[in-house]
Amino acid sequence: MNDKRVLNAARAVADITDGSSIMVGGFGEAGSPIELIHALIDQGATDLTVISNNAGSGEVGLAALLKARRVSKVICSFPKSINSTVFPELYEEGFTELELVPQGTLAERIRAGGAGVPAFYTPTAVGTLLAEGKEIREFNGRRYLLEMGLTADFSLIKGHEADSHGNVIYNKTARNFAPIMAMAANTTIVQARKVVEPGVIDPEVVITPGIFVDRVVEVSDPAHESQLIAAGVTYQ
Amino acid sequence: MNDKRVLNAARAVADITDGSSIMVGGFGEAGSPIELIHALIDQGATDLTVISNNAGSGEVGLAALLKARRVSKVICSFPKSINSTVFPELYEEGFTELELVPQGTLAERIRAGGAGVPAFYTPTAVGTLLAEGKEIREFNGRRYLLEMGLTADFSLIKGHEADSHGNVIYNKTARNFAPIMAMAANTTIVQARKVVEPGVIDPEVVITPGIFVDRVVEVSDPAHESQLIAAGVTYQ
Amino acid sequence: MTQYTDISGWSREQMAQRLAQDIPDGAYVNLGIGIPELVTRFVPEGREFIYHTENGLLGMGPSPAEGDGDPELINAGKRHVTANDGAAFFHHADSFAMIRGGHLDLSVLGAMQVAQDGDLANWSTGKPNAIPAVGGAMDLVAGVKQVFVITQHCTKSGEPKLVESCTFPLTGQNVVDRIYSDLAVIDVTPEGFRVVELCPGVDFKTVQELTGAPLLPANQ
Amino acid sequence: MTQYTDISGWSREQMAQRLAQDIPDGAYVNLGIGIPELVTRFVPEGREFIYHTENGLLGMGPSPAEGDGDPELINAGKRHVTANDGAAFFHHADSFAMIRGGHLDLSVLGAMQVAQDGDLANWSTGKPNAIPAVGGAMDLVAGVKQVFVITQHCTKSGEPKLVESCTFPLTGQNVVDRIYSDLAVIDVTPEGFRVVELCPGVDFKTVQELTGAPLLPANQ
Repeated sequence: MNDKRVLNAARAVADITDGSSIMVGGFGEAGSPIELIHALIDQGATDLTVISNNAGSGEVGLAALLKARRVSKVICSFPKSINSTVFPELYEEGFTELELVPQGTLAERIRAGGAGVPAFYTPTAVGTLLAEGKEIREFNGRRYLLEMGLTADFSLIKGHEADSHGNVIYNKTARNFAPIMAMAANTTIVQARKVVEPGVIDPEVVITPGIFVDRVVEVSDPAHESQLIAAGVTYQ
Repeated sequence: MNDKRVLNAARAVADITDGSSIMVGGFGEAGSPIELIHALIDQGATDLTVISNNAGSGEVGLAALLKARRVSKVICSFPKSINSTVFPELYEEGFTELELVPQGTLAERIRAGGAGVPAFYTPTAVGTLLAEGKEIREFNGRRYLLEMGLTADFSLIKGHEADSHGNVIYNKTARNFAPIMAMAANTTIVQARKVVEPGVIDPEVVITPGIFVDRVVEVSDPAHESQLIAAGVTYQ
Repeated sequence: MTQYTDISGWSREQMAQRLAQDIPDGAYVNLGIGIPELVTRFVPEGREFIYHTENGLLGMGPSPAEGDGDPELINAGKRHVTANDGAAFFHHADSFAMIRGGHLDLSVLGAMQVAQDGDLANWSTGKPNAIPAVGGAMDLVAGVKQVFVITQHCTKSGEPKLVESCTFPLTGQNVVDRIYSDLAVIDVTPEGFRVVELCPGVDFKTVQELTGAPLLPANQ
Repeated sequence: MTQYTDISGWSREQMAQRLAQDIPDGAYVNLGIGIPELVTRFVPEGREFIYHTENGLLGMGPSPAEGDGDPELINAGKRHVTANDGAAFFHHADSFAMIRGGHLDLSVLGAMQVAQDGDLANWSTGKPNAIPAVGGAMDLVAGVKQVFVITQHCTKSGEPKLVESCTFPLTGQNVVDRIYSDLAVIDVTPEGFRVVELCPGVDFKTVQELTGAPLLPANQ
């Protein structure tokens, strides 16, 4: 039967291997799947490539994964945040490599990866440092860059509610990268506040159809980065 | 103020000029904006290029627009249907030109047009007649075709409910091409069963955000092609 | 030589039933119009298939009772359908992202011709006056993980549909994985057509005679 | 020569207020972090602007009361916001489809430098040890119909920010349409910078002295 429920976060991330590429949903703390990330820290996989808009705050969630020296490369648009000291240190040390991608190009590359489009042209970043080494081509008198679709081995995302078929709805601006990351990974793992039976979520309001999701785990009271940081939590 | 309501279908389509390109939502009869199309027939614009998945049935809606000899070119994936005699006659006569596009390529070209992506690569149709004249390029050992984004002067689409800001929700599989066509046209015109005040539609369930919509007209009891055809209606 | 019309092979329902045996539990499946649609009647016990229809529905259910149809709830063949619990509606670009992006497990399609290298022709006779119509077939064969063809072994006039190379315009190159005909189940392998299973009462030699390219036997 | 620090130009609020006058009713607007955010305080009577924040909200409303913030309802600056009636949430690819596809009417951004041909530098000092971070700025300037820059006319140390050509790494080429500084409103034209309006009490000559490229007067 088509039941994608997994008992807990530890089991959901158990098969992530060293060297994996992992998309992590979230824009700042909104939509960051902290419990899945913490389970990944416990699990021990290392030499990871993380694709995420930011590089974490404080020493919880994504920043804690970085701090544990598990991430050899970050692909993101904005690695600096208030309270972000972990990534800068690892970057300066040369431990963690950075591929900086404009935010819209990052989103479109992920969406393309999920949609079977290997490459596309975009006007973003033409004539800038971030165009270096990239093919430029003119269409209708304007110059565009060739950008490649992006896929990953795993996506870790945070939903609001999910059903056992893997259909997901989100909460407000916590949606951000999650729907496209769900499309672009070989294995997509969703944590949701509530996991319900099929038929509970109206098919008209599903944002991520179940075909894009492999595992669903209920995390009924997820933490927020800012609250953990304010409480002085560091995860290790 | 941000009020996109228009009094009736006639006013909504009043400024469509001869030679315009027009995207028309719908997959078969589901989602076909019949009342807007009939208003366009009354309005008189001709030499139109129509971008739509099909070419109409019977002699109502899109087929009636064709029958009125207003369409010089159709861009679509499947111009044949049960009850479709109008397009075949115009095509054989040489009056209406056909650009045949695989359905997924058509959808992706429209989405690209709306998203500011001038061109993208796709595996669809490689090695077929529909690849003739198109650039082929290899990525990771597989061959892909270069396809161009598609935009139009107008989109005519059918929603279920819309608000005065232009936010739209759809009914079941009548959604089909509408959300991407709304993105890809210079002027998007929506007919909806009900037009409501801002705030009535939950922002979590909006499918087409208002930024993609220019005009909204209430058509409270829209006709369906099959019912009109069964009733022997021909529109002219 | 054996006449195709003389042979009593599998019925269309039996072909669909045989094909359904090979679909794993939980598979996401797109069924073409015609014989492929019969697959829904033969889901093996204990399995659940999730049907995708490219016009924007995942979790498609059976046809509604006569008169209960909603003209805005249809499948790719434009017939009235229903939505199962756990279904989702989406727009066409998302629907073909599922197809092109390799998210669907299986596409079941009819065929005019299948070549021994897996080329498929199923959209056009190529006749100069025919009105071409392609729909989503080229996207399905280019994107879906596995492509099964379900078809009569020969045309009504007895011409082989399994051939060395297609004479009709192609839908895709090297795309077919397996063929379910009324006479046999046949894999497309790097070595060419290989018989997986013969319809009871039909022998290899007969199938070979009715096939336009060499067949390899099952146990070779 | 005039010292920048000696001049009493428009305040940040006045700059934002002046800019807001030029935004038409019903405009879809994306506001960068910092001074651009002040624009929301000065919407002229009878007009309504619809704010887009690239992290997935159209129809962004004001900040909530202290303590009422939802960590899952934030803007691109990661501050708590609200959603107005008529708002819509969407994912990042759709959000940047709005930006890249030319659906937004206006992007208001800060600047490190603007060149006379409209080149903008606002994302990086280019220093070798700086950690680069670009966010959505390059997408905004490449896609949005009009780009307004709102900025102090000079740096804190008095260096002109309006220059012949940028020395900092570019955000985009030929993208800026108009600049609102504390001293003047200046258009970027094919002939270079053209003064549209001077801050009361500030004369053309002074602004020219504090600008790193030739200025054209308003009425030329």
